[in-house]
Amino acid sequence: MPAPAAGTGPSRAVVDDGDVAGLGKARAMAFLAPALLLISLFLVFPALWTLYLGLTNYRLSGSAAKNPQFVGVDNYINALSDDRFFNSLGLTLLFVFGSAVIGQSALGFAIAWTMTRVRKSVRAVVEFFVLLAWIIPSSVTTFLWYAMLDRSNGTLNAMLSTGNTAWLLDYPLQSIIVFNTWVGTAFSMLLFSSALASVPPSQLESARMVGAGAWAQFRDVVFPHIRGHVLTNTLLITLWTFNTFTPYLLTAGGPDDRSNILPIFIYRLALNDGALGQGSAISLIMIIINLVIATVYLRLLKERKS
Amino acid sequence: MTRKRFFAAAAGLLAGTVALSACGSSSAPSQATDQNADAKEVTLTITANAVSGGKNAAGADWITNYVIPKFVEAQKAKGVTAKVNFQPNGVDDQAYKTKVSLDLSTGQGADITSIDGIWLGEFADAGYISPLEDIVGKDKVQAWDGWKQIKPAVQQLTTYEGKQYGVPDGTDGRVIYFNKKLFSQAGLPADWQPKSWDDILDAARKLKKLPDVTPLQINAGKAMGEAATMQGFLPLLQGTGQPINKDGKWQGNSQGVQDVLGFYSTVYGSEKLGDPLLQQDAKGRDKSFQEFSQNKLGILIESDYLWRSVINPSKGVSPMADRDSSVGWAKIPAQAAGKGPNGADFVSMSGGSGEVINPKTKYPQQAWELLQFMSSADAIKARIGSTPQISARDDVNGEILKADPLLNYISTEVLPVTAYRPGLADYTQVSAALQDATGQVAAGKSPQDAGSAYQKALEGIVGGNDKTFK
Amino acid sequence: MTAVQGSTSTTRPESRQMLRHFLGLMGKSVFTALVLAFFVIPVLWLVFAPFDAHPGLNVKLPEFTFNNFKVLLDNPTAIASLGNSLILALGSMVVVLVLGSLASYSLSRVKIPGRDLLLYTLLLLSSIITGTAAMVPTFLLMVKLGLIDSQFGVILVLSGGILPTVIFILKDFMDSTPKSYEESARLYGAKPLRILWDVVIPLARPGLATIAVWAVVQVWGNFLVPYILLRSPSKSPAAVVMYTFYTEGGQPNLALISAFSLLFSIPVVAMYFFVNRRYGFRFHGGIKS
Amino acid sequence: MASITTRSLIKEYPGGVRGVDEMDVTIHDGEFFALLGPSGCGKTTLLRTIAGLEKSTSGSIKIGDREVTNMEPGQRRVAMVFQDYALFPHMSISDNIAYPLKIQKVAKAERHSRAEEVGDKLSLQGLLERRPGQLSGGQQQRVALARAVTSRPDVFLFDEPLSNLDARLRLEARTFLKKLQLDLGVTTVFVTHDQAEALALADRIAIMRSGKMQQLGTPREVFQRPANTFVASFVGSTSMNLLKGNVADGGVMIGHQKVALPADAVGRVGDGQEITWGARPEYLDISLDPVHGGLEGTVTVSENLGASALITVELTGSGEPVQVVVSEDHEPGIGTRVWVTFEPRRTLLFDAEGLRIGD
Repeated sequence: MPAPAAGTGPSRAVVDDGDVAGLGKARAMAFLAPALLLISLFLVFPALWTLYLGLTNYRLSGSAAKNPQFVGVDNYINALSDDRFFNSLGLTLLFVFGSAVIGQSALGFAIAWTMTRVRKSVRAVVEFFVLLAWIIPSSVTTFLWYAMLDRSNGTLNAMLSTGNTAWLLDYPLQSIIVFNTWVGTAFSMLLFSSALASVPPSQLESARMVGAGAWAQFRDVVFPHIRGHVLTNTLLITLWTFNTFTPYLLTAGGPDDRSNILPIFIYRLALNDGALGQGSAISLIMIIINLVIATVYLRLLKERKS
Repeated sequence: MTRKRFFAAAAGLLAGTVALSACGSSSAPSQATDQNADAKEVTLTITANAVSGGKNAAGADWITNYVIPKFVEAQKAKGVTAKVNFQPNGVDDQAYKTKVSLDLSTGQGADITSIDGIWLGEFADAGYISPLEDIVGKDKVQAWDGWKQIKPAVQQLTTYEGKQYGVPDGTDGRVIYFNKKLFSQAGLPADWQPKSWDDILDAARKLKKLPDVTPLQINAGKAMGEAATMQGFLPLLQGTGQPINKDGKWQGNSQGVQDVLGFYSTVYGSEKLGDPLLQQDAKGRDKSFQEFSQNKLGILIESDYLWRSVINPSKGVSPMADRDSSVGWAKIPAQAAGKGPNGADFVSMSGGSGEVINPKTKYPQQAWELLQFMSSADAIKARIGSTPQISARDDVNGEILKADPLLNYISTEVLPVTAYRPGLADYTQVSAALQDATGQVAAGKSPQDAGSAYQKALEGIVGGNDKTFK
Repeated sequence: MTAVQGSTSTTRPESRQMLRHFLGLMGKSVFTALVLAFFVIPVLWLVFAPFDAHPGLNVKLPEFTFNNFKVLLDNPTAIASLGNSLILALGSMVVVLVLGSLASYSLSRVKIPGRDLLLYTLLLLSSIITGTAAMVPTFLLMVKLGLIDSQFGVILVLSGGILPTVIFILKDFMDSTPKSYEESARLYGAKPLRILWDVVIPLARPGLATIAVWAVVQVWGNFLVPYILLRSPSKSPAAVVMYTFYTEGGQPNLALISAFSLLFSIPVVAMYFFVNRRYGFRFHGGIKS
Repeated sequence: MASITTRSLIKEYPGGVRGVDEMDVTIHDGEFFALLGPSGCGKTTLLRTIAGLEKSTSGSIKIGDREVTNMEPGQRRVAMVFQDYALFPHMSISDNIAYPLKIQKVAKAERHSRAEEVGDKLSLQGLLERRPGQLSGGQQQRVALARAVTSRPDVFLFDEPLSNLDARLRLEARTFLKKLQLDLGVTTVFVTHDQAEALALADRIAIMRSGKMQQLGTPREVFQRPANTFVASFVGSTSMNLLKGNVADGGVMIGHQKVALPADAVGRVGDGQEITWGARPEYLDISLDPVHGGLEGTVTVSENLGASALITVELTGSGEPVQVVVSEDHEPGIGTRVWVTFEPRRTLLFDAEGLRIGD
């Protein structure tokens, strides 16, 4: 690691463009080093180790804990020939699409858009409550929704007069989609709020002057300005939603695996069944899927630009 | 830890090829049984899934307020300064099991750990725990007078492959509970004792005529977890005459298994004698308790836990003020009279927990002393306190269960016919497969399909059909 | 703008304009009301149940009592656990803010080869760490480092897990601060650290504050990491203690859970209020594509 | 106080584009020096390279007798005012002004009094405790100047400091700036794309295009004797009339009309040589009667400039437009037939490469 002082003095190496504060590569690395060190040690290292575990039959207990065997790609073959894995993957994709891409993004955008044209006090109140859902710890929010959706005493049944509908049992996936939308919309709302603030009003006005409707305004004026935000937002919330474990506290993956999204699948595999090797292998598969999705997003947005 | 050591360790780890086995488990032989036997200063740690003011608070308070001070005092009399710590936990069993596994696997962990009897095999196979005689010496183990008070059946709780790994601290038994109020409304007797599965179904059919009453709750499905195995499948299977594991082989999709799944199918399928949705609910078991306490559920198979902690009028979570007068119980019948193992008419299943000693303890002798102390009659009486509970010790049971009709009933009538789950490493997974099978039937799948799926899953778990029987 | 169009159009389109305006207003109000209902109703339980002598799962006006809180105050671990949560949350917040701003500033200003790839890889890897599969490696690592039962160790693990996201979001903030501020400071002889402290950090304050809240929220609710890594009951954070309010059979003690949930939620909500008043709570910036 | 000298200064961007190309320039001590050119001509790059914000690819820069080519910007003793002023929004005006002193580790009390002193000089009294956001554009600009002044630099570098102000304020600020520079006598380099600003303020102007110096001279020189057609058309509030033609019979043929040779060009051109004839609209006049040696044409456009008018005349025959500034009293009507007149000494001749012919 070069000492931070190495970069000073008149004989410094060539400065990069964009390097407005005159950091220089050496000092930039020095600034980056503590974070990278922490990340390597407590993130990259365990993560790589996990990937290695995915190649063994390691279990939390039992004889495989004592002498884990290297099994190569067996775990991957098992996963890819397991109906429950594909069931789980399908549910996860529905869950991500429903709660993140549609739910959080669309609702977040709709709220952000509407809030640009209401009174300030209304906006403050709405934003506060949307954010509250996001800030309250997950063990609390899941309990709130458990109470809300309860079959016999739930608030929802009382409100909708839907008798004893067992929401979490009859509509488990829908329930966790709504729940995750409720929890996560705040981030999209915030991001889109600041994105919308960056759209020059003059451009919107000139679009209106030539008679552009709401959709045309969005497509031709708003979207080009917030493209980057849409990308950031979709990318982050997709990753977050893909990896969220919180719905476990609501449905525990059930009933009958009908809300068994991948993080819950892995949790149950790793903790309840103790099959850590298999769980690690599926973690890697999950990361690869995340990677593919991220790449697709980046492509899509780049293409639409050109 | 110094910074230097921190970075040295970090560098060592990053440098890379840390053999998994080196870190992952501790198969090294235990240290000498007499290590530190004469130490004058001793530090011991106890852990359990109990926490003051929360889960299993009584157990936690007992350790902090009784075990530790009394033990320290006793040691002081011998001139030993003992320091005993308690690490409480208040989490679900899986999380606790994970933490204990991790601790034991790295040679960390408490000197005395409370574990569920069914984890024993897995822990032993993983090398996390060792037979008591290896840790403290055969003579020392046999010298304890407490063994005489623990029935051989109960000792099975902490026995694996013929060796004692710890000391059982309590057991339980399962009975059929029924609501006498609903029974009288349905014209059923208050001293009901079914003699066969059909008797149960007949009673349920009568209860079905009452409005807003679920006649019968037989736990099924993954959401119920182990409760579906212990309070559902296994007691029924026991009633077909064959245990789940015999001579090291697991029972596959046999006629017995088909009969049990058929029973589920009758209850949740065609006749709707039970509530299939409840079986899928993540908190279904709690709800069934609640319904039972609110006179909405007629018949329920449960352990004494229901009586002690759930519908207990003073301390229960779903208290039932008239518990003593309106709750009845009966032994679980075999499929038909004489169909149980060795021609038994009635069956039950029991579970329980025990304490084990960490093979890596620094003070094996003192840990054993502490464990003996915790398992002494006085200590167990102190633990049980005012809420009677079935202990592992006959002398204690004889003394404290007299006042409680149900516990006395279980201790005298049920324990003799009860069976324990096999303490085998594969049990947890087999149990999960059974939960799956019952859940599928409750959700409408045919017993044939669920049974063959179970057979397939079972072969995957135990490694081939030569380890199963029908 | 309606006026501009209205004055140049004939009567029929004018009334259509009015109708559209009216419908827009209606739509706006209905939508706002629905959004409020959706977000407020689930939270009501948290407001009423803690003060109810016999809380149930349904939302109802309480039989008012403070008894639930009194029971909590008597609980040896409950109140202390909130303090522990604060230690973990603030500790992680400081670590990720300091390391995150240094790193994101450096990444924002200097083109290090493979910068974007590095960021995305870290972001993806961080999803393993937050999952359960990495639990064993993390635990064994901490055993080797002698950081079991250390709050500092928990802070490091949690920080490592959230740092990539922090850097990712902070870099957006850093990218969007005008460069002339730094150049100006630099001309007067300020060194990079000084520039970071005097100029960049103050300019990025709203972003840092927002990230701080985000980091605290992430750590605040985390159960598994502190549970697995900590031993002493005196170090347990609230997220772990929350689970102790279930009985042996897994049934929730509604009175304690509701009261504790409220206490558990208040600090993060208070922090949000503070940050929102002081700096404005917002995420901004988008990936430049 | 110091002069600035660059020798063979090159700033090349990745991809080979040169922002500054072989620049040799000496800026004298105390001089008010303008860098003028269209956007993208490299003037800002040159300024930033002098400041040290851009690293030169090769060549050298000296400030006074100090070689600063490889120095950190902070060590060059230069102060810069940015187009957006770069006032730190989170600091009070006083702290902004005193920021350079903070870096120099001057004690707080002294910083405060120096800020006050400089603030007084720049008419910022009473604003010192405010935040930049609460100030008007003109005030912000003065704060930026004040901050530059506080650091007591050898050199001021101004990057279009007036461009964010509205037209009226800009004139005011211009005068203020000129006076301030005169008072302080600090060598000042000033980047602008506005030729009027450059003419009004600078002692000398360097006109740049594509990273290369086009002409260096006093405002008068660049206005009256532009080195080439680029400078000729860039400098001046109306651009110079440039007409293609060729030399014939001791005169210049533009289309079929003949005008006299500019004074400078006499004896330097030969018959048949292709040239460009140039004349500033301000130096042309019109006559309603035929004038020998004048250019005949028809008025097509008339633009009012206040006290004068800009007339566009389409030449008879070639149809090329010529612009003429006439006083308001002599404004001809559209369609009027006129003769454009001039003094030959006020006209210029450029060769085929666009370079001015003459000394």
